[in-house]
Amino acid sequence: MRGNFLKEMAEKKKSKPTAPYADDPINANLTDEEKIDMLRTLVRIRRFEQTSLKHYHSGSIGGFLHLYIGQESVAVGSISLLGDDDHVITAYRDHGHALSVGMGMDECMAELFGKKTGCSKGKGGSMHYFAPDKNYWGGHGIVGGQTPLGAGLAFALKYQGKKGCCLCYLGDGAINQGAFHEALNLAALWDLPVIFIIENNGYSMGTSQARSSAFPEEGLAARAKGYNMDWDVMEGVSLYEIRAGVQKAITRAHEESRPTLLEIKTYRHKGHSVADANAEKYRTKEEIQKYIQEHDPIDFWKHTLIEEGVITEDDYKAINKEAGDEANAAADFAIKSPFPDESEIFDDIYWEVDNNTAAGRTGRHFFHK
Amino acid sequence: MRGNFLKEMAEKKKSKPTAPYADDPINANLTDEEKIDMLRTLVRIRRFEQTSLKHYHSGSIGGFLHLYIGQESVAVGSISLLGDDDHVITAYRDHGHALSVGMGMDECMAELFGKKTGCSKGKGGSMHYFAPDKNYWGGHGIVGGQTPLGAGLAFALKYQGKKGCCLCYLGDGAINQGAFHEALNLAALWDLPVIFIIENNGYSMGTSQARSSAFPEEGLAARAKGYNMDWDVMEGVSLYEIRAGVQKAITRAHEESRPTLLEIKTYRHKGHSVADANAEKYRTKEEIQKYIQEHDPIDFWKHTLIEEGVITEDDYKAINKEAGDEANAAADFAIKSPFPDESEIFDDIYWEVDNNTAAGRTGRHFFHK
Amino acid sequence: MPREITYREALREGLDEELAFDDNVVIIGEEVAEYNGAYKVTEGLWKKWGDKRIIDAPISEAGFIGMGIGASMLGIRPVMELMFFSFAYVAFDQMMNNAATCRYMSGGLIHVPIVVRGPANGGTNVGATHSHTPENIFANMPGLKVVSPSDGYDAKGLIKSAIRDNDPVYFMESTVLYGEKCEVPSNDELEDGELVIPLGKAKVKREGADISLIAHGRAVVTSLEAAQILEEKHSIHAEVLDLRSIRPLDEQAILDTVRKTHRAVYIEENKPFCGVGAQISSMIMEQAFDDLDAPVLRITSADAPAFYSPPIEELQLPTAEEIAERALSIC
Amino acid sequence: MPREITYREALREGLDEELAFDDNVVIIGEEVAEYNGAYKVTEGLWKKWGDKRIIDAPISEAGFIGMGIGASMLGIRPVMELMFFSFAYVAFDQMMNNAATCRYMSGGLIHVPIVVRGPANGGTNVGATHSHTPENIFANMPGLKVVSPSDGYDAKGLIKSAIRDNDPVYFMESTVLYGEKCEVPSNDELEDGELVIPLGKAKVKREGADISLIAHGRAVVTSLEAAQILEEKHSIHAEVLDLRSIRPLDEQAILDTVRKTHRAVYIEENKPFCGVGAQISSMIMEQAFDDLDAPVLRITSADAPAFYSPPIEELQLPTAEEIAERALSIC
Ligand SMILES: Cc1ncc(C[n+]2csc(CCOP(=O)(O)OP(=O)(O)O)c2C)c(N)n1
Ligand SMILES: Cc1ncc(C[n+]2csc(CCOP(=O)(O)OP(=O)(O)O)c2C)c(N)n1
Ligand SMILES: [Mg+2]
Ligand SMILES: [Mg+2]
Repeated sequence: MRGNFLKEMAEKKKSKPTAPYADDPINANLTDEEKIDMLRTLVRIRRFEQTSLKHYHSGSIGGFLHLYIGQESVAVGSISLLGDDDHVITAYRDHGHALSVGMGMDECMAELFGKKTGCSKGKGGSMHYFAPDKNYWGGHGIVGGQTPLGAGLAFALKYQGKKGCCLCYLGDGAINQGAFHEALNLAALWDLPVIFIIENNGYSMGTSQARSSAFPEEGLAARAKGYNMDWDVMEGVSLYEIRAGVQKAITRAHEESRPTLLEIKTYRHKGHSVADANAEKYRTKEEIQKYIQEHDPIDFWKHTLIEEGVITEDDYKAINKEAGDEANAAADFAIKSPFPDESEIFDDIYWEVDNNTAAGRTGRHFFHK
Repeated sequence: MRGNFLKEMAEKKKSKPTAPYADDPINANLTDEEKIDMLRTLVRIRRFEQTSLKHYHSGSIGGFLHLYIGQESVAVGSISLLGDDDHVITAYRDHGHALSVGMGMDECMAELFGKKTGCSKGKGGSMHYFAPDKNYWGGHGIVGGQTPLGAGLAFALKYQGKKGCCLCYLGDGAINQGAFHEALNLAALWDLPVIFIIENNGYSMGTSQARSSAFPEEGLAARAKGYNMDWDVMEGVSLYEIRAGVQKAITRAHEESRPTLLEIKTYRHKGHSVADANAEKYRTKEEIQKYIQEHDPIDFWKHTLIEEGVITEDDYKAINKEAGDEANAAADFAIKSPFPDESEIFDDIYWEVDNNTAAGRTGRHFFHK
Repeated sequence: MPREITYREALREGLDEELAFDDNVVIIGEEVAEYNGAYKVTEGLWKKWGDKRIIDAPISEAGFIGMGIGASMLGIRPVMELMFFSFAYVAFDQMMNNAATCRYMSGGLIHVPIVVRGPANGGTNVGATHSHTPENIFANMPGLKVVSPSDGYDAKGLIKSAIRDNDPVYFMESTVLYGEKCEVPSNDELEDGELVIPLGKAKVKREGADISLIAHGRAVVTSLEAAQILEEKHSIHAEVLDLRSIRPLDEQAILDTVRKTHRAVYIEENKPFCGVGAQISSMIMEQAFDDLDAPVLRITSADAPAFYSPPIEELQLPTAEEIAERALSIC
Repeated sequence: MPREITYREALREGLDEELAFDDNVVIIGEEVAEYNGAYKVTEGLWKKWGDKRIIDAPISEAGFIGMGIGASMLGIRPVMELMFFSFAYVAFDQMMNNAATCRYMSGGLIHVPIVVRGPANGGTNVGATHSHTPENIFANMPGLKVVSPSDGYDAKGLIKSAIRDNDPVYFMESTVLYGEKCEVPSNDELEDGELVIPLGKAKVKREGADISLIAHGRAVVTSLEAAQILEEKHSIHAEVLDLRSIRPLDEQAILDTVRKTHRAVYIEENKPFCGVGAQISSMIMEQAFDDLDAPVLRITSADAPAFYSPPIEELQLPTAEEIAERALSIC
């Protein structure tokens, strides 16, 4: 089945990688299979979102849809490094992280359609994917609001004596929320194993980085200096570069229980959300085209792997097709799934009510049904 | 009257100043009278607060009383530099700034006693002194909450084309509030003529600076770097040093409309507030004694002026006595003043009600009296 | 032919006129300028008024609203847009303390003539964090004013009053209403040459003698539909009273309609617990107990966070049928 | 002789027992550790439990409460102290959104067993910004629980339940009550070996048949005094019902007392507009209209920001005399 040709490829003689950071220890030991797995995740995210976009336009999906297209390498590269005790939390642009941690397309797509079978039972929507069993804590809609939570997950790990860390993602616009600043200070002060990753796609909605943030020449992440925190800025097109940079921070978190602030430069091909009518106004068409053509992380990785002799163009096509089929199947699944029942409106609010405890059975003590 | 002997002194031949920063242009041109005026303000603040403390202990004053004793030089030095279009806003430790901008002891003392004659008609108390006619915008109780207001005063000055600035004071603990971080970014991004002055007395209540803030070796003010903002750290015992440092920031605000973050190192002799039962627990007695004996800003300035031949020990005693008398008279004034009327509870809430406009005459539309 | 414009256009006209009326009016918010507003309320204003008057803000609601409060003390009249009123929660201290209490704590020396406006509604499938309707929360605080227009006419007249008001006014709109059209006379059709509606004046939007449907914001529209159903299907004549502002509150108008019909329902898209309906209902009981022939009912959004799933979220909000049915139960 | 301890000591005992009961309980707040607590509620706990369990926080309420919310998702049971509950306003988004909605938005996958506790009261001359009483504001949000004990017995039993609770609980105390003594049995006097009071159970604190005084927090104490006056001076027997928790709300107990006395007054130190009293009063009307012989009255703090001046602030709060007088007006 799907794995067959990949298996073959993985057994091909490994050619010497030439891309920058390919020699970094964390990359040098990657098996071909692992490299192909990352490619597959990149492509699956892309196809998942392209499919969701189609259904958004057809009216099957409500609310917001913030696409990650163009930024996939950030989630895939960083999350590929995580172990059992490492955790992830992010903002509303959360599909990529969800698929990277291993959530299924079905439950993710069904959530967009507002179905009972959705990962959040249709209650959260696009911005609110969660999978605690995969160490994935969302999906959060209030800009910057997830950053203290990220510090808290790290706090819990440290408190419970686990050698883990939390990757906490945020946008370049989110750095100007007060809660983030408070989280930075707490993380540095209390030696929390949290890694804040600014996915700097250059814009917060229609506002360029320069119009929303005052920052020194070294970049946004240099704000970490004020907290005596380690920091780094990297280009986000290459999985190798991302993995090399993020791994340093993970090691710091695991070994020294110290936080890091990372800035990864990336670009979103689409608008802020699907509703962003101005997507091509606040950025020049040339700029957008340049990124799509020259800095697409999937293209980049694909070519890296072809150059390395890990895959062929045909292999890529197969992966792409497989991902497209998976996305279509997910959409079918979503379409066929039932909507939640009206009664579910009152589930998942209070523990006692859900668990029908003695206290919960009094019912209306909690709310008016 | 009181001025007589001072006038004499002011006419004494000026001796060459020797203290550090005395030669700074902003200090070199000070007249003896101006220097003595600053001494008088320092002493008046001290005596005002000592008197208020006595009455707090006797039960005439409610709520909190946060004394500024030991930090007087910060307000006096920085505010001595201001012109007609410069404004001031601070936190709850606000008596020193109030007297420095020229508020009278009577209205300030009466406010502590909760009297109708208080500067805020007895509504604000110790933490909430205001005098818009003196460009003084309070007196704010929520830690860090005044910092966006400070940016806003600066915004208004710039908007209205005035060559002014706003001095916005905060504590070392306050730097960890999100609102402050947001204000820093806005000030730097929009070139607002605001000068944030961290009065670093080493503690936020019982928590030392090191236990509440992560910061680089250069000091708390170095957080400004992250916003590409100018900054400086200075010792706060000497008016000369404070004036020299703050003047640079004022010039930057006036000439370039750029903000500055300043950190002025100081020390509070007393507890966080009068209710601080642990005042001598989280700091060693030796530390406190050292600051009182070796770093008292009043002692320091007094000796500077004596050395410069501007005053004699006897002159100082006279100033001190005069200030003490003024404070006692203020307490008498406060004691003799009436309490507010019960009906005043509903004044100063809505413009229409206070001004008896057509809308306001409907009364209970606004609230239940 | 009378002029019809959308709620959005009406708001924009109001803003534009006030920008012309007073040089100190300045509009600040996320994406209000170059982007023309996330919901296009401010469309064209940046082009017309320029960088000084229409300002794009970073995502720092506490910072820029606090800044507006400070600026307002010196005479600026900032009109701050919250992209969603839900984001007030990150600026809550500034909005509850600095805006509402400085006047009081200074013994009246300071005024804070700020307007914070933006959509406060559910029903658009944006999830629990983006669907807050905090009319009750802000109206709880003396010193604040809370306005919630249900149509374009009111939206224009009230936003102009709000900007001229000398106290902080929180102006809650609805994304669902932005596209709704209604008659809004142009200024030359008006005697006063402009449309200014004083805050604190409720308006009877439909007359009736059998029962009073009292509401604010979009719930007024739903109530008008319910009144139609009641009339057509049950020959019951409902009076619909639109509060327009929650605080100041036009208690007289409420008591008048209750004394006329002896039956009242409060309808809102807010959550029930300590909501606006609770205040109105208990106020009616206190002041007109003997006039009531039945308990005052409250119809609100479901007592649950907003559900994303579009068909289910719809069920969380009051519908005309539900209002009609509950109204019947006390007729 | 029955054991008497203060409200403060009762709370401390509750905290101490829960620290022993569950290793995941951790106390975080400003000055809670080395300083022993601004109001000494946590006195001695840092010495006993050490740095890991009792943690002094910087002045970053949004940061550390948000951090507690995140930690609670992984099984920590953080008990966060707000030095004043008023400071919740700088952490409002974390407390309203992240604490209250993650459970819902995740379809029940996430729980947030956090407690935020601290004093929420006026009457101590600390001015408008430090005297907020946001029971109504937080209780408005489904997903949150709001508790407000009026004496040491309840304080101990309820704080223990709050910490064991699997949902976010906001626990509002009173600095005015901290020093008040009451009978609190030691554990060996108790059948269960410990004092745990379930959330959502109101308690009749004084029986009576003529009128119901319903209240929460310190207003219960004032109501008990008022009941005494009514009895002594007017031979009116007032029943005093202490809600203990605002949400969950013991509606049954409220209806029971109203059906017994047919007259009710709600007393709170909260402000009136959309306050807890508004909710209770309209709920009573909805569910027991025919049982009422008079309108339900609300007695609250003055509808104004807190006044600093000590003798004037006193007049802003409900007094026993005022309660007795207003109660008489409907008897
Ligand atoms: C507190 C808050 N303010 C505003 C918004 C509306 N909003 C949602 S996303 C966004 C832009 C965020 O930009 P950035 O942080 O750069 O992330 P990106 O969208 O580029 O991934 C804004 C303004 C919000 N959700 N929360
Ligand atoms: C938001 C908020 N949190 C907590 C407090 C309680 N509080 C008042 S002053 C203070 C310490 C502030 O320390 P710092 O900023 O260093 O100023 P200092 O008192 O030393 O002048 C604290 C915790 C408050 N007023 N506001
Ligand atoms: Mg961005
Ligand atoms: Mg300090």
